[in-house]
Amino acid sequence: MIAEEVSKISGENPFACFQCGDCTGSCPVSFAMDYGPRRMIHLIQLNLEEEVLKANTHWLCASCYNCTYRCPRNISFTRISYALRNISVKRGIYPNKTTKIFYEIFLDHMLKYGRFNEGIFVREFVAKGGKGLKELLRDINLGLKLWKKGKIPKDVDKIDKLDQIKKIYEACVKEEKEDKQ
Amino acid sequence: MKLAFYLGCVIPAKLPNYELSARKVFEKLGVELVDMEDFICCGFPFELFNHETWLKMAAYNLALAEKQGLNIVTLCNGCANSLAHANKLLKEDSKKREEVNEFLKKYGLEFKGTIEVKHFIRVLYEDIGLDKIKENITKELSEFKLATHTGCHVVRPSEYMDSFDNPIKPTKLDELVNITKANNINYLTKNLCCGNTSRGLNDNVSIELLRRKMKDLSKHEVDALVTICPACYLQYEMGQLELKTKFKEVYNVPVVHYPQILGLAMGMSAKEVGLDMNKIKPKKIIEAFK
Amino acid sequence: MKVGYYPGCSLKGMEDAYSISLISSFKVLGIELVEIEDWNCCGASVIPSYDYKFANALAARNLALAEEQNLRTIIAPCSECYNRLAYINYKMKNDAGYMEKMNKILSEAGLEYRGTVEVKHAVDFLVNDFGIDKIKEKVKNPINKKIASYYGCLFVRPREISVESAENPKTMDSLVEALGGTPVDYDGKTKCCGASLVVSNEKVGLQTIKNVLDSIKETEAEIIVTSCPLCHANLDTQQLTIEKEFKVNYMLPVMYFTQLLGLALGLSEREVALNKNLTYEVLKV
Amino acid sequence: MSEKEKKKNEEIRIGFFQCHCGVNIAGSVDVKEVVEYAKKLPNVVVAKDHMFLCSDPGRNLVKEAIKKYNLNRVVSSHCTPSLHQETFRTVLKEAGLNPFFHENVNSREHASWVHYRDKKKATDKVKVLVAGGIERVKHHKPIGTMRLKVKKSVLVIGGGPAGIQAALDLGKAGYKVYLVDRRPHLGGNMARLGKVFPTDDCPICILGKKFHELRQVKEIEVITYAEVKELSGYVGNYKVKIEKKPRYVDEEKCIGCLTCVSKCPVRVKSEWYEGMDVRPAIYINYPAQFPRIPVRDPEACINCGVCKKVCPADAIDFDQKPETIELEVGAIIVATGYEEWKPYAVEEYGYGKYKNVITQLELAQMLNPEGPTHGKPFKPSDARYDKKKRKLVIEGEPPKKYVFIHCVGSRDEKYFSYCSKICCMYSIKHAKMILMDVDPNAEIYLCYMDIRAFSKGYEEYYKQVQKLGARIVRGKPAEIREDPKTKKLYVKVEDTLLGKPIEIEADLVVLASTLRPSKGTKELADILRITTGEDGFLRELHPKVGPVDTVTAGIFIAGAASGPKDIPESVAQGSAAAARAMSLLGKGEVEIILNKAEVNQELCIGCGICETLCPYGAIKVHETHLGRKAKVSEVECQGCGACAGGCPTGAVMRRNYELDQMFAQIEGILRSAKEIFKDEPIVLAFACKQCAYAASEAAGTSRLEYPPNVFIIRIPCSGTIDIAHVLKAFKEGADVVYVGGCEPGSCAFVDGNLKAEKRIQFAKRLLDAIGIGGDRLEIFWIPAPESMKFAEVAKMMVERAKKLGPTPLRKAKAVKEVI
Repeated sequence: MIAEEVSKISGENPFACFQCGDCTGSCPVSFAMDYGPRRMIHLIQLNLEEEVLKANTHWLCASCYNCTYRCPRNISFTRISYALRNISVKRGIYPNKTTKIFYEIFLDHMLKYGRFNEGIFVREFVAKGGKGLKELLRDINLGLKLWKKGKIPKDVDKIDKLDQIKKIYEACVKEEKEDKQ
Repeated sequence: MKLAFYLGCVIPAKLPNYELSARKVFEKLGVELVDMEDFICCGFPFELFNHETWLKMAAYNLALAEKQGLNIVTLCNGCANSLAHANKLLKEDSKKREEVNEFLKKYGLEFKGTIEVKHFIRVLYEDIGLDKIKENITKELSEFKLATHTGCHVVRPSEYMDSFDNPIKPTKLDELVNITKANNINYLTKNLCCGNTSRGLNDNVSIELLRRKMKDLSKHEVDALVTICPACYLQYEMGQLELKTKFKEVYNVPVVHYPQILGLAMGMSAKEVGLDMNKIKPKKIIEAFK
Repeated sequence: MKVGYYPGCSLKGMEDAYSISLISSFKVLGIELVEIEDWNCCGASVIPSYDYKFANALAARNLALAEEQNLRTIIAPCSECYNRLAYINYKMKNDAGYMEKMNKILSEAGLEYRGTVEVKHAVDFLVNDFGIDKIKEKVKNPINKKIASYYGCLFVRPREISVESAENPKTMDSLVEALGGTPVDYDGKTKCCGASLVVSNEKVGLQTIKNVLDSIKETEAEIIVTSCPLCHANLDTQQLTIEKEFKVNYMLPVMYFTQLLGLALGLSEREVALNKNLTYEVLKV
Repeated sequence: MSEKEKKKNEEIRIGFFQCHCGVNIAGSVDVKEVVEYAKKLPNVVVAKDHMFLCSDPGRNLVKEAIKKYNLNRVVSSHCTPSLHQETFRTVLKEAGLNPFFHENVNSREHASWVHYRDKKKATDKVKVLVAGGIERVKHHKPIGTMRLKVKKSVLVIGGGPAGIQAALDLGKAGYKVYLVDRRPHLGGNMARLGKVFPTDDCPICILGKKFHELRQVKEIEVITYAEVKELSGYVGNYKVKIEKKPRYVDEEKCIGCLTCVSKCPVRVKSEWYEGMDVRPAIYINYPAQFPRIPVRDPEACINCGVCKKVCPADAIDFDQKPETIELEVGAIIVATGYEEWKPYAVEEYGYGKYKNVITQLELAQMLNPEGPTHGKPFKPSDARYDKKKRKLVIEGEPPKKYVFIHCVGSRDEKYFSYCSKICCMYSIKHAKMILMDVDPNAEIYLCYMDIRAFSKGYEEYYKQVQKLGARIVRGKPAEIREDPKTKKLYVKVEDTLLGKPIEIEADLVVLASTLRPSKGTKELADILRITTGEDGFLRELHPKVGPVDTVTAGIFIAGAASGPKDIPESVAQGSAAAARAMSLLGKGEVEIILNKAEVNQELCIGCGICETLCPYGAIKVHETHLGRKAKVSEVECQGCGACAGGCPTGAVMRRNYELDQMFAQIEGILRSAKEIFKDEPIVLAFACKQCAYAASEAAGTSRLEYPPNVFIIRIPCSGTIDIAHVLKAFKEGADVVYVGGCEPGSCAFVDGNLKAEKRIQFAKRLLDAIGIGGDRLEIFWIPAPESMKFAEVAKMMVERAKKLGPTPLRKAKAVKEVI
């Protein structure tokens, strides 16, 4: 059941929602969403998993917590969004290629360096096809400017005790497996 | 009993079998039908978008019958609905009545509000009565499996029809079928609209409604679906042919008019009630009533 | 005065202007920043999307490190980092069961967190702990301009981590006032800049940034100050892209509140790395 | 056991009766097995079961058995005591026994309903509870009653519609009534409105009629501009001290000509009109006010003396001082009403920041024909105070577009989680007033979440406003923006029925803000020794069957003081409270059951701890010929047992919850539990009957399952708990013990729960010290409606018991038994 899964990951209770719409009204990106947060929560209440995971809503959430701040029932759709992304990623569902590449590089950096390296990221992102040709051409100018201003670092920033990160990651993965059983 | 017979537009053009069987049945039951010579369209299609035109058209027909001093009987749900509605409205609203009479004056007509409009099953049920019909029944149709479809406009809105039948779950047609002792089945989509009115506006919706009914009915293997309205009849009969050619879906549910069934029970032959004119042949019935 | 410092990835990368100006201006005020040794990325918004538990554990590791290194208060200048660290800190301190769960994971890496660290945003620390009066005393070059403080989201929301109202925050405005500027009031103070949407869904991201810029443009502000590298990158770096994409013209110089602070305290533009802003040239015009 | 005791024991003859409750109990409990079990317990002479024990035949069965078997104790096992304990006490009384020789075992709410899936366990649990009940009833003692003379006079606090009604009903029935109001006049909030739903009549006209009646009934004494300061005494014999504030106008002399008011040169903001209008320093609030006597505001007054000069009756007296009035009354009715919450905290709506965002009560002032603009709404941004004319001037167009927002602060976990009940209706009323009386072309949007129009005539009222063309949008607005130049407002809201966010332009936004108890409600409650709920409103004794009663006998509540109410409901409650007061005082005396505290003079050492523990001052240490001894005033004691729980020598006890009775029950339950539940963990809970026990009843009603090895003992208040109870429980083999009490601030006996918490904290340390471990003992706040929380706690504590394993005591005993 998607509702249960969402609750478990996020710690939020989607069933407390009484559909007032404050969240959707507050959301800065609801204009671009398939369903606003309110309708999304309703779908979760009804356990319509397919419909929920097909929507772009949770991928568009900019995690601004506006909905969370104003919700009269103390539900955080932001955290529900995170949970839905978790579930989607586990099922291998991404909204688009860009996001997939972005996420994979980020996680890779996390495990490889313990930090996010923006300089390398830009290179890898372009190399993996994260940007279309049109945007690329448009951004060349910007890239040059950034480079001139010394905003694209060349050095790799890496932590010393990388093994700790790995162990933490493994512990999380292990717990996840145990939970399933 | 003498009634003004209002045929409407569709029946004379497309459904001679309906007219034929109805005339035969009424004759047998001793009802004299007086054809309305100069009738025009009942106005039903106009009711949705031009209230004034609709009212004038219906009033014209009503005044025509009034001139003859006869109540109207129709074979069509739509005509019955449209005329009865206009009749009720004009009887209650003196202002509208004045406006309409102003218009009718040109044709030497006047709406006074002295007659009634009834669908023919209402005439059968209320004016002739089940007992009298039963007396005329000579053959039982117990070996046939029939399904009924009453349609929408003969029962809804209920107040136009003087609450003749239950508007949500109509039963009067069933009672009329049951006296023939036919095996009248109950089915899931019995009260589903035929979808004919959506034709031309949204064909997809219309076909979907048709398809649902046919899917359901084909499970029951009925010998015929009994209708009392030319629109419903055409939707089911021609619609099935359309499903066959366009979507390669074959259901083969024969559709018949109620007076055809009643005629058979009263001892007429298949040919006499015009069953040979039905496009999807109710083979088993025709065979039995050769 | 010494205080723990969690810079975060951005301040070590593209947005080093923030950290340069932070360190230099805090130095003038006599605040020494002690960087948490071997800190790791807070997880930002990406890791929580990938694996919520892992993300929280990553934040918890930083807290555990700070505790180990005896740093009672740590400041996080990046709102995203602040949000992650402060929320996990809040959750662990207020939910013993959660603390236990997290510690179970941390113990795999030989770490433990007992809940003794306080996480503060740099703005909050400056205004509410260091004190606005002490700053006023040290202002050498008052910045006499109309200034729009842009708070963004993650410094003021959710409630658990916010030190003030998210609908009408005041800290940055009071700082601007102390530095001689005139704060302007506008609706978009805490409207979202779209965060990383500009990467994952460019079209929506740019539109969201535009909404914020539009709402600031209405106020006739001369400078925008930010307190988050992500907001800064969106308003500053992406301003040029938006001008091109939407055929609009803002010419709104954007700078970190630390850059403004540094300038007011008498530091040079170079010392606060002002030229690193893409809208630097606009300021000159 | 001494010979005497043995003999006494033998004389005890117990009858046990198990109810089937149809299938409610018998469906999941093997009643025959329970009866067989009970039969084997010592002193049980007869054990029977019946389909419906509470029915006539069922009660007769008990009555006949008492006679036939010469019973002197009865244990009945059926539903919860709050339903039928009284029934069977009466049966005992009818059979000639003292009603307190009865004990009630709760086999429905605590077993059959919550363990319905496991018939065996449910049956086992009932057996254990029965064993406890039977052991306990052996120690029961007769409890008597006493009669008290009462005064036939009533104090009514608050002169709104509820208070006025109560006063009239009582006065007309011949009771002496003192009707006290804090304001300089009567009428309450009702007098501030232009119209009242659902009949849209004028409140001033209705009140005018009531005021007239008040003048006619000579038994009613109206005391305005006065507050209750002190209360002493007890039911039927209360003494109240009231402070009357100086009005600076002699009420006897004033003829109500209002010349002083018209001549006063000062103007300040009027509180009555929510600061939207101005008033002089000597003023009346509304022309029809009763009494029609002005009041002088000494802070605004510039002491020019004009009023003194112009007064034809020489009634103005600048030297008036506060005056204390002492009253003796038999009963008190509290009808202090509500006030509107000013929603500054809901910052996204900009109340207090944007001038044209106002509250519904403020709009009501605008729409009031007697208000600042005589019923014409205006944009506050257009209003200006004209110094020359000394009045409010409106410049600019009247508002055309209105947005009303429902549920502001109400139904919101961040502010107040309750529904304010009347906001839907007054929002609809104001929309109707504007569309009908002010501007039929006005655009009014009602942004609602649920329209709650449920009383008689209300749905029709709602239909009317729909017909008038109000635009009804389902959605809670997210935020409001203001155009700083035009002062126009833009309301962003998701129309949830359209499923998309829309923005509505508005000239005036009106917030239906939460109804809060009037200022000072808590303080008054403290003075009167009654309680407030979590929401701050006064707490009724029981929401269903005691809606106007309070925990303190002889004190009643009426109207919005106990929660948001509309006028018809307030008036009905006023009458109800009056009727309750009459039924209490009508005979001139009352009967009190003495299930209260008692002091064993032999054991009492006169330490005075009980004195500090009693919230009612009902137990005091006196000098006697035996030395200093505590004594209970039985009329003042409310029976919470806080004194007993804290007495160091066990001298003070709460009757029917005496130490030996509690010990017997604990022993009975645990002995049987160890035998039946064997190696499973055993959890014992002490539940306050006001909250945690009520929550356990609710858990039963909702069929919320929790492990069957939690046994609940009912106590009058968590403050009754004694460390000795806890230690006894561990001694007898409990693995985990917990106490369920009311949330802080909502204890029916003021602060019994906090006393309990202190004791439990101490006991935890004690348990740590003696090696049992403090984490085997907990205290929880479980409010009555929170059945889920009750079940959660029960589950959690069983989990804890499993984790911790048997106590060293139980282990040791087990070993001993094996040896």
